[in-house]
Amino acid sequence: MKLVTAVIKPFKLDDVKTGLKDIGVVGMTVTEVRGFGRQGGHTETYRGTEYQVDFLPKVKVEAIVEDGDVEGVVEALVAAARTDKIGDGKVWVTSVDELVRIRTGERGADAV
Amino acid sequence: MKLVTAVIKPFKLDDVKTGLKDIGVVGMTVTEVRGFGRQGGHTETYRGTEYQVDFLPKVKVEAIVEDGDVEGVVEALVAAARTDKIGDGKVWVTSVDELVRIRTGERGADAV
Amino acid sequence: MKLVTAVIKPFKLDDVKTGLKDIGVVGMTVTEVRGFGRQGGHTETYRGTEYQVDFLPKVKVEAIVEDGDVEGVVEALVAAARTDKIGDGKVWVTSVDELVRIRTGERGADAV
Amino acid sequence: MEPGDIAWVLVSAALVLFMTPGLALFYGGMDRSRNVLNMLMMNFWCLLIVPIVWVIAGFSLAYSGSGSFIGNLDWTLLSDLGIAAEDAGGDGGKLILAAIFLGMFAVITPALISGAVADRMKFSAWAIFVPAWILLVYCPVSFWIYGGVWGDGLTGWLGVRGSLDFAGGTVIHVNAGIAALAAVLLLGKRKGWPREGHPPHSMPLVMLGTGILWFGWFGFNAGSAFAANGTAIQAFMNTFLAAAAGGLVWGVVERIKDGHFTNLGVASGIVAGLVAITPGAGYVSGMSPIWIGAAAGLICAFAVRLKFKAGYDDALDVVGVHFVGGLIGSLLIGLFADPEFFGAEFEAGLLNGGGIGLLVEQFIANAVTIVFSFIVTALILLAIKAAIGIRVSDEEEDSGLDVSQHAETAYNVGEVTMGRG
Amino acid sequence: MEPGDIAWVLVSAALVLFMTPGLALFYGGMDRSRNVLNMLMMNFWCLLIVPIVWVIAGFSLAYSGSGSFIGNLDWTLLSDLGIAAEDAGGDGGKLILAAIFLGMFAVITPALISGAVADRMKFSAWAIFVPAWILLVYCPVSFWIYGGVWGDGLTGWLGVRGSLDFAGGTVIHVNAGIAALAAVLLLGKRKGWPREGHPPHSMPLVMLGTGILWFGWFGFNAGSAFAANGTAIQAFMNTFLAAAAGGLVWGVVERIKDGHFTNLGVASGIVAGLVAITPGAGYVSGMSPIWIGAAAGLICAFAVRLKFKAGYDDALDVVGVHFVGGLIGSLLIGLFADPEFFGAEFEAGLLNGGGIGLLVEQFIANAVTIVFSFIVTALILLAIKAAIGIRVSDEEEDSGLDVSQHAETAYNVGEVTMGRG
Amino acid sequence: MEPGDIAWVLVSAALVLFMTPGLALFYGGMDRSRNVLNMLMMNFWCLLIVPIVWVIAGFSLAYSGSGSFIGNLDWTLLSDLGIAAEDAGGDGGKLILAAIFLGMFAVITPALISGAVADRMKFSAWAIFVPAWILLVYCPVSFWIYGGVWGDGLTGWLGVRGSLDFAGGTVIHVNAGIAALAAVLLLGKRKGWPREGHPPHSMPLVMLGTGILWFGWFGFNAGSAFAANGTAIQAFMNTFLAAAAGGLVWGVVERIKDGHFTNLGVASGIVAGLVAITPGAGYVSGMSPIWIGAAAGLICAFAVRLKFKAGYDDALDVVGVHFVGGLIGSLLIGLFADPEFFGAEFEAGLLNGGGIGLLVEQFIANAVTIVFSFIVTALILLAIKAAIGIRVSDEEEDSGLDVSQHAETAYNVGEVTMGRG
Ligand SMILES: Nc1ncnc2c1ncn2[C@@H]1O[C@H](COP(=O)(O)OP(=O)(O)O)[C@@H](O)[C@H]1O
Ligand SMILES: Nc1ncnc2c1ncn2[C@@H]1O[C@H](COP(=O)(O)OP(=O)(O)O)[C@@H](O)[C@H]1O
Ligand SMILES: Nc1ncnc2c1ncn2[C@@H]1O[C@H](COP(=O)(O)OP(=O)(O)O)[C@@H](O)[C@H]1O
Repeated sequence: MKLVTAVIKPFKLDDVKTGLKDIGVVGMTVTEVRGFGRQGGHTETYRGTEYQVDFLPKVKVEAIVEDGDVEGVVEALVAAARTDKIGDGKVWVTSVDELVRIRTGERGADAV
Repeated sequence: MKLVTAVIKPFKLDDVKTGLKDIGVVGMTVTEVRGFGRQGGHTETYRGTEYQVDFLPKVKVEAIVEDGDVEGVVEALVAAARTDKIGDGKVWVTSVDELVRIRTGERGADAV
Repeated sequence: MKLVTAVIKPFKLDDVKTGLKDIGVVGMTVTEVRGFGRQGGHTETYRGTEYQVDFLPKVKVEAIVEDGDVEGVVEALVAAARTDKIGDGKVWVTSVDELVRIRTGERGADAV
Repeated sequence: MEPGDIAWVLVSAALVLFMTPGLALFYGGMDRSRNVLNMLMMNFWCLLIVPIVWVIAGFSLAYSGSGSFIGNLDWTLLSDLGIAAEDAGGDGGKLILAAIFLGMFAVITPALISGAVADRMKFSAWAIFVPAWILLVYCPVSFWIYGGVWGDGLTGWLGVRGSLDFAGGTVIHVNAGIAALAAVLLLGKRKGWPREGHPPHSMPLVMLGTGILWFGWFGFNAGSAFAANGTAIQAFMNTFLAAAAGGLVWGVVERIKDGHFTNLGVASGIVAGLVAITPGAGYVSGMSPIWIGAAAGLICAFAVRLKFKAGYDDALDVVGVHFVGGLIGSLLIGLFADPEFFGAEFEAGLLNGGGIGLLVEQFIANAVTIVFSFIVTALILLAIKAAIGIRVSDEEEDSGLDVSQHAETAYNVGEVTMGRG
Repeated sequence: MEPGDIAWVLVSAALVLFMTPGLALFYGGMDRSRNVLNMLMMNFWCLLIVPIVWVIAGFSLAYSGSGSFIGNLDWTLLSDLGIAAEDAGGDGGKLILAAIFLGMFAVITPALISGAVADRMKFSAWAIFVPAWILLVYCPVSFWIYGGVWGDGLTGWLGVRGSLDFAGGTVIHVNAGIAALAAVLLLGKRKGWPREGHPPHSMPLVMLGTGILWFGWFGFNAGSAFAANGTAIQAFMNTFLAAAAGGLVWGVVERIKDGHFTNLGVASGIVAGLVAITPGAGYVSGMSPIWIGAAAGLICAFAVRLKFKAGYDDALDVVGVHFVGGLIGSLLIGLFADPEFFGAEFEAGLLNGGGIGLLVEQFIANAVTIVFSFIVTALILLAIKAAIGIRVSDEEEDSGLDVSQHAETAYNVGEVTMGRG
Repeated sequence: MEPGDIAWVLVSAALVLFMTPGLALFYGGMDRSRNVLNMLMMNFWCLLIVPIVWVIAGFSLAYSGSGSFIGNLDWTLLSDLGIAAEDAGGDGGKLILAAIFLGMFAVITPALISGAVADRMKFSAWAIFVPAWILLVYCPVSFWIYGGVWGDGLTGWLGVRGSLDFAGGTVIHVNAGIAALAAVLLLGKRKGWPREGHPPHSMPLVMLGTGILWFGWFGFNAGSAFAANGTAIQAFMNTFLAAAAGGLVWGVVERIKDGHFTNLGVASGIVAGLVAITPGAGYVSGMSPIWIGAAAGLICAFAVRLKFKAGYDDALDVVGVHFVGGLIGSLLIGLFADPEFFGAEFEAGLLNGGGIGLLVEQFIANAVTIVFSFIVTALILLAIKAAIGIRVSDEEEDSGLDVSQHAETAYNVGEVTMGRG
């Protein structure tokens, strides 16, 4: 099994959720994160003092999928999250050694 | 070394912490996340407009453990987090290439 | 490619960001987390009732880097995050099978 | 004036001042967290610019002289509004007190509109819109209904015809509500609306705002008696009961229709009830405020759903609550007005032994206000649009108006905030 | 009534109205974030239903006629409460003003109970409980102590015996506090209590609520003079000092016992001091309010810990603060009452040259109230339990009452919120 | 006193009480989330300890007798401050009313200082500092300006010389502002300042606090007329206009200099305007309050940037807003004072036909206050430092003062909070 992780723009979450559901992904875990990258940040001003905001709000989506589904999931993710503007984010894939469903104790692919 | 990750119901965090401590896990890192899965969400209503809340509050627990402890940790996690109701969450295991304790620079198993 | 993950003290984030930028890391993703470890927590009191706060605020930094850069990044992270006091946190490295830049679809090292 | 009357009107003025921050929180809590500061600032802007415009010219245009349509310039720059401290027991300072008290109303009226244009209006456009609207819409409409009352007697043409508006149902709520409609039609919908949802980012702020509004509204309505007398007492009671009835009925409608008794529904109903009792607060008695509040709660609970059908993006339901609620309350005076109870000379409502006359006058006053306000509001906005534009860019809308318009973020609670540049 | 007196009582009524949203925030901030909207709504429900019940029948039952135990129906539906606007200088509107001012007290009294039943009571059960409790508990107890004062003179049996309750120590705080105890005993403990902790989800809300309560309490106590006179002034001073002393002493107790001077401790002590001075606000003078506030701060700081020993889950300490604080304040009148200072006719306290008589009467009035309120409250809740149940299901409790009872979420600040269905 | 006057002063006192929680939220919102409860408690501490100190000795020292420099002990423990309820129409209770109203000012004055010392002062040191500062700084300075006015007539040496301070520009804002400077110089900078940024953790709290402050300031200024008369009306109008002008100008300065019209800028400007009009609220008329507020908005917007150049860490700009704003307002009386308008006997300002005399007196009164307050404040803090220290440890500063000083956390909104120990 593989863990597919995507860091995306927050307002794309709905599209990503729908995109993944459409190709049969039934579960995912989402985290609010802050991203630093080429996109750069913006400046805020409080009583004349400038603050540089380097970390921009992003959303991290994690989905564990079977090995054979990885490519499809990555493509769906990219398609759904893309706005063609800087800061769209990344998708990466890592290997999962073992997976368990807590409720049932099922393991491996059955647990997805 | 392995990284054991669990996504659990928030109110189970205390039990999980205790369960892991009991078998000798001395450290863990916890993140507030939102989960999408079979459990489904609920509906909220604001001035007559319905909103679908698909992402439910979950807590992610990450603990790095030595290879030999993985099975015990997974079992303790499952035992502590289980309510037998849908949405109990998942546990998964990935491989860690290297670990360093920042304070001392210790590496590998010493750093756990 | 490798994913370098660090759990650090929150007020060290600025130093870590600068440290990583200095050695050429151009992107990272940051998450607010809570850590449990040797550092222990503190006690709060509300109307005479004591509460034990075991989970302390930490920040998780994730950066994907090319294999050859891993050692340098780890060292920079440790150097920047170190205060020599308990609770400084950990750095760990895991393997990434694949990486995609959403905006362009670039893959692998080009996508970093 | 008696010290007791001065005390009551001063307190009432302070209460009405407090309503605008209350409204800001009420709206701000309903907004998304990335736009809340823009919402607060649209309201605070009214607190900054309107008092200045008011004392320079607004008060004079809205109240001075004895014309039918508009005031003269006698009271500009507060001239000719004398006081003499030792003369407090006489009428010393009465006009200054009026300028204060009525100035508070002028502040909050354009602030009401901000809820409709949320999340997409350029702040610079809003900054120009507010004083223009005060001078070109609010002052004339006020004069039509109240002109002359602070001089030798009522001369405003709608007031003279016999329409009633105790504390500003037509002048304030119908007027601002229809202006809000004009504004959202010109501004267009927010990106993603109505597909994308915008749940309130902080309901406790909304409920705090509701509490402040109700509290302040006692000054708004009962202070409009401009004395601490029986009319003030009854206006206070009416305000109390109509708010309760409005919140109760809106809550029950939601309970029946959608299954739950919600905080936002109750808050909306309380405000609807308060809006509806405003025009009649000093004209109705007994159980009438309950019927007026209940009618507003019932009808407005449905009216806020209209925008989805009609397709105008009235973000926080200014049309559905203030326009509709104000109109209901104003028309219901035609049924419930009770001159006998107050021992005062105004026409009785249909249900209190009067004829249809008052109802007709209420209808005329509101119709005239609606047409005038809609057209002039639209013209003002078209002019601003031609000059500098009225809507933020797509990127600004996406990143939120707090950052794009004000370079600020509402909440910096977490550990990952920002470093100095 | 004089305009000055009318002005003061109107303002006081507005202040007391504002206390209920203040109380909602005070309690809501202490609650967990998943139940805060239910807490707000339990309070706002009182703002909606009590005014209606009050003018229909409550005011009449609590105050009309000249019986010993309960009012008659003379003032139902506000009948026979005339005003005449021009008559403000006489007594025109006095009864309507009383109905308003006392109505505010009726609103907040059941609201006090909500803090005890937090996190587990069915909202529908609460919705029925509130009006039933007003009619069956609050109106009779009010009459026993105050019956007749708005007519030809005091006739309520406890009042006639000589017990004193200036602004509602017995009628409001002891009464609501003991009812809260009955309610939590019937409802049972929250899941996980006391093992699981419930730290306040937003201390700034708690402190804001505390500020609003103190502010409003000046209306509560000093407004109860029903005139802007020397008694009002002294009641105001007493309210100021007792709150400060209560907060100071509670804070110091925590500093000594637990090591820190906490915000929650200070907030609790301020409220305890305000509760305790309520019954005697118009009867004590000089440094007495400091002793009364300090006594409440000291004793209540310990009383809130009792629930862990006794095993009743009084979630936000209504018993420990309102019941205990109200009782302390009411009994201490027996020591500190000072008729000479006020130039008024009531019995002097033990320390001011009086006998034990007043203390005995205070004891009797509270004992009677405690027994009656406890029993009738329990009966009302048992009836509701039999009819529709009083406690939410386990799942509803787990998921939080905001979602389960009101289909709302308090905060939607982050990026991952919700889409429209 | 007339009931109307009593009513107005009582309401004003309640409004000023409410300002301190408002100030707490204003400051607390600007602070970081880990220090907000410490900030709230520094303010609430003033609400607890000052009333007690005030009635024991403060009021007497600040106002009794007929000396030039300090009061006597005639009114300690509230002795000799009688009322007689029936005598309310006469002067019964006037002194108690004064003790109340002026006590509210004593509460908020040291609270102002808390904004400067934020994030690093030991709470125990603050706890001792406040009452010491009231007795050693605030009472004498008050007496110099107002001593004797509640007895047989003004005898305080600065007041007798002819300096004017209607509601406390010198006594409160300049005094607290310069004390704040002394305090931050002794305390030293916060760790990381000015490199590390401290953006406000909750701007909605800041704006709520601003709203409460403005609302309460009507009581502060217009209540200082101590009657509901023409002076109160004009002071109210002045307060309204100066706040608006201050906020407007500060906002515009930021718009021009930094590119945006910010909420924090507007909030700061409103407060600066309010501060500046305080000393002259009952002495100026017409458009003058606009010029005074605008001057404060303009100058303070630059003054808050001084600290970066001068290197003192005035965390929330108490010096830049209260000291500078108070001084501006106090000196501008020398230009704008208008005795004719008020029909009262005080010197006219330069622009109203007076000579330079009043300006000189204003200058002297402020200079004396600045020197005295700076020195005595520093001495008090040095004494406390020697005894118990005034600054928290590095670890306490890092972990935040909420946890280290009060064992509390402001927000527990998420799912990962805490378990009972
Ligand atoms: N090397 C990296 N490791 C981890 N996360 C990264 C890395 N580079 C970028 N990111 C994440 O992706 C987001 C977008 O990256 P950015 O460089 O701004 O634009 P783009 O994705 O268009 O190249 C960042 O905000 C950050 O969250
Ligand atoms: N494929 C997946 N990848 C990542 N997280 C998942 C996946 N499936 C489920 N989850 C996480 O587990 C939680 C519980 O899953 P769900 O399907 O609702 O119930 P169950 O665990 O009982 O099967 C989800 O809310 C989500 O956070
Ligand atoms: N085994 C572990 N797995 C995951 N995270 C850990 C582990 N041990 C510690 N951590 C994280 O590192 C932080 C610091 O660890 P701690 O034991 O307190 O001190 P130190 O890093 O100095 O050994 C913890 O708060 C936690 O977030």
